[in-house]
Amino acid sequence: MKRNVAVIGGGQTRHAARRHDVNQVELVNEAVRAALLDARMTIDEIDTVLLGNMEFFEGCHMTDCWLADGLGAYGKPGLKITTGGTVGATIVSAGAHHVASGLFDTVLCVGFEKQEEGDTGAILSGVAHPLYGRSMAGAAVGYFAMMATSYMAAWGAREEHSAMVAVKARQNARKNEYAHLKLDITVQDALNSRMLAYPIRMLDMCPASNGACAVILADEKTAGDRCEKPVWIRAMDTAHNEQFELDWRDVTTRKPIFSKTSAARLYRQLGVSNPLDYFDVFEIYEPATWAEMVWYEDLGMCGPGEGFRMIEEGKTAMDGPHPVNPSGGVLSTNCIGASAMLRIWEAALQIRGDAGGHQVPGDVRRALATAYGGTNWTVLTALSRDLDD
Amino acid sequence: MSERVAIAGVAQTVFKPKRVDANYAELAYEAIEQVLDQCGLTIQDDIDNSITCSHDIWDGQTISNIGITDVAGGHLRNEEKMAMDGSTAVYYGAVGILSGAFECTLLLAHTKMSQTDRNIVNNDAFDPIYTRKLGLDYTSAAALQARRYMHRYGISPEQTAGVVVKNLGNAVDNPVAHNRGVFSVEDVLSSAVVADPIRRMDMAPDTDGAVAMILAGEDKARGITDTPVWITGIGTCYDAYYLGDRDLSECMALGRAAQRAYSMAGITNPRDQIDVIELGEEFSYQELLWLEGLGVCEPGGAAALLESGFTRRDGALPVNPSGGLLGGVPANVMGLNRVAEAALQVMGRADGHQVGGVKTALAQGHSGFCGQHHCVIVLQGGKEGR
Amino acid sequence: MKEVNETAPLEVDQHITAHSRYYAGTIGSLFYTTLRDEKKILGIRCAACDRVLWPPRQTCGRCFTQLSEKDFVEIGPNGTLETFTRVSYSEPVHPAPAPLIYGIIRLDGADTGITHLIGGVPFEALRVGMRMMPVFSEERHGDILDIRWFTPLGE
Amino acid sequence: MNKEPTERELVSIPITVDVPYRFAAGKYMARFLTELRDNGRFIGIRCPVCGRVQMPPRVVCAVCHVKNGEWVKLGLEGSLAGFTIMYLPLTDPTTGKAHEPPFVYGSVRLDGCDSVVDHLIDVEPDVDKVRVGMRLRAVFRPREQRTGDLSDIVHFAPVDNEQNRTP
Repeated sequence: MKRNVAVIGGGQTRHAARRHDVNQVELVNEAVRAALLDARMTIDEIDTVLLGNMEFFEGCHMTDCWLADGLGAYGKPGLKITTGGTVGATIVSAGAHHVASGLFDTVLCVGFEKQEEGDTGAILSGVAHPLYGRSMAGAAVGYFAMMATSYMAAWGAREEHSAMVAVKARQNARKNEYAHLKLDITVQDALNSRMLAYPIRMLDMCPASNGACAVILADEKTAGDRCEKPVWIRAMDTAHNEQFELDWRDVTTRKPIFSKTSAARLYRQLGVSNPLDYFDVFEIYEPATWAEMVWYEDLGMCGPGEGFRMIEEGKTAMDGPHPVNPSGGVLSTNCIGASAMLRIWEAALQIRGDAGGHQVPGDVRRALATAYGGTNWTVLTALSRDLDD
Repeated sequence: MSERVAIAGVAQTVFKPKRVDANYAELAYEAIEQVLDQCGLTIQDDIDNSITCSHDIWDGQTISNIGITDVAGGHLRNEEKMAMDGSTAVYYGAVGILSGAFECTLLLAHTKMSQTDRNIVNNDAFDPIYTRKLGLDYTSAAALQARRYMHRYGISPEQTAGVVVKNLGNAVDNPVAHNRGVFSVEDVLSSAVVADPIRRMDMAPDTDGAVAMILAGEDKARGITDTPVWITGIGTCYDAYYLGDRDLSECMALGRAAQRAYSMAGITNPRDQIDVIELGEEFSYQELLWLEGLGVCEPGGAAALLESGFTRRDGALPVNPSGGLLGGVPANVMGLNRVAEAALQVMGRADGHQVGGVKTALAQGHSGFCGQHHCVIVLQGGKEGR
Repeated sequence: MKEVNETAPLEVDQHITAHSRYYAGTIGSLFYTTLRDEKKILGIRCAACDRVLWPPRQTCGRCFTQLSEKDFVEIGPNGTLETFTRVSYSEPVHPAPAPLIYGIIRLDGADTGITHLIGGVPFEALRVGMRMMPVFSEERHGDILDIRWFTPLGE
Repeated sequence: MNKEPTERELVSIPITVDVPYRFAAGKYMARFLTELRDNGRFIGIRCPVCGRVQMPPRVVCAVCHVKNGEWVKLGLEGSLAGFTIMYLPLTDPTTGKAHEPPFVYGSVRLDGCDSVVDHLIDVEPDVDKVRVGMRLRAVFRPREQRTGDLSDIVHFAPVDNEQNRTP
């Protein structure tokens, strides 16, 4: 890109299953004000505003127009993009392009979902093709359950491994003041939770959350002038995947997969040979426990079939050598349109050393954030503390 | 890395009231196949970014770009869905190329208005807390804007009907338009009242179709075509949301979007410096109001301009020589079609409805009801594109 | 086998039906409980730009000032008609069968208009600038239809 | 106006968003659904470049970005590629009726096809009774009950053969 782009501020709402105290405009505004406060900016200093959310999840059309007051978009240039669960990262990518283009110096990126307002079941079943599979749709849980049976059959992992991921996420979330599910649970609690779709239990899945995230991006000069701890966007890569062919659930597939394809391209951009050496912390988009273990493998953090060993050995714990989702991740907070942006913002907080209770112990120079959505789509974002690193 | 962005190719399906034979992916592919052939490009070798433009609620599928990922070349590649009017896809595509991240971008917009009910769809654009239960839609909202505008400036129904007569007449010579003919002001004024003062003929009709476009950086564009159309100015702007928040006879957002585009393109006097305008008149009055927002004339002055013949295809500043949206263009596709028609004018490829001597063209699109978000694109050909 | 084009077109009717519930938030809730219980219409004053806004909101869109319940002011109930239309078609999302009359009314003491239904008057009698008053619904549930419609004042 | 926010009533507004659609299946899906309905059989499409056979048929091969045109007749039998036992009463959004849990839900790869189709599997909802790789056959509703939808298939049932009897 033509200009370097920094995250110079960000903020998030308190995420919860119920936010009856705010309407959608006010929810978004809570994150926007937090981001402006963090960046010590006023809305007048923002050049353009970009919004991402899951269009139709709230049963609303043209949400960006309605939310203009809360976004601070009145009289400003801006736009709205929707790409599914990846959209929060897509908006940051769009924001980075806006800054790099030289047309804008400061960009406010916002993602949100107020899941309690829409009819999530009805809208999720609408993801299936209307004439092929909508009547049979097994929902997201069915999809990840098939990934789980495939994973267990292929690599010999057990339900306990899933439970370990479930526990790690919620215990980490307890240290994150904004997280939704802060649960003091044990592996046994996870294994005893209600079965949804074998072998996926209640605690193996992400919740439905209400929340928003906002991130402010700027060019190098602006970042240098007014930000003490800019975090640099070093590389981003997007991969969508064809309709109907959802091969991620077949963990032994030899077809090129979105996650590995995208990681390979991103690593090539950065010259990464070993992601475990290169990145100090990972914030990944795991709608279900099993997806986290598959992400480890697809990102090259371990070999095929070794993901469950990483969780078993505590390698990805907050105080482990390669912390993954110290924030609690999507398993603890899933306000869909914000979830992928939260991964990037949490990764930036780790680099700044500002993650508070869930700051990882070691030095964090570089971080990787992933997104997930649509029919196996991702956006990967690599962040660093130093531009010349 | 490009300092300049060009439109290197444009393809449109024929617009029809209903395409029972094709689903939206097939419709989209008709335009994509055409534009790739025309430019001699393939997805694998040439296209590094795809921006699609549609809405879940129109498509009847949650995350509806799932349904066009394949045809838009999104498999294992970059694809994003602009959930706004298609003009903003051009804006965003240009930003992507200027950023240095992409070299050659496929833009696509599609909608099948025939598959659902526009008023039910558009009612969901009204906020659920204060306005949706009133049953408002884009037509009733536009009628409120039309009356406010016409009242404030003393515009008559005969004058707004003049827009319809001009545009449907222009559409006769546009091979992709389906709503066209030689009509009189009396014909328009005798069509059924839909939402007073808006009559049936004052409205863009339900339409199915798709538009595809190739944007490229300078080097790439020169390799594709001898007639690159340079995007020299872009601007967008949000207005206030509620109908009662603003005086509907004014268009602050369009004014600001245009100002941004003009200052990039070095336009100080749009009326003199622009040779043709393709703008988004979903309703006839909007052609007049938007012309004022674009600074082509003073507020309230567009009707007189129309009556003087200034905006006719053979006038000093032709407006919607294609027939505009009244000629029949699907929702969401509207803005990409506006830019496509403006680009065809600059290329000299506007078969049947070409205007002479076009060096600088302007396209405008808007999202939401009554112009809540505007997008302005300035295009220039050859030497002017500097 | 047959060519792609040989099969007759197939169409399938479906609905997407989503049961949604929208929260008005603390500011919107106070507006609606006051409307429902006291038949009073509240606006919110932005001191920074000296405007009274309807609907009440937590952020002034123009100047981004954060507003709160302390900024509530009673507006109207009467106001001036800024524009209007009569809709001749019926849709399932309409609150009543056609024809429906809509208008934007600038309530006294407010700087922005309220969009609502107009009733109790022949369409032909409406004029921009007319003075209007709200007619409240007998049964009020805490939504926008707690105002039945606006009607010309004193006729 | 002087109540504390915490004790104040928080108003909500229920609205049912109900949008009607008349979906045109398009050339490829129309042919597929018509075959399913009228002849109780599956057809796929072969990519002219990479040769993979996909079901349902679609206008382009996403990998090669070329137009598809060669129809392929597929049989009714295939193998289970993945499964779950569903304990949630998932609602069929096209009918509003729930599939009664627990039931086995799985992906079936028809012989000669590269795609899988997700459907109900007629096996007892018991982990020990379901196996990836088990042979299955589509069971169709009677012709007069078929509408041109995947629900024209009741379920996929195990083929009674040696392989399926061996756990």
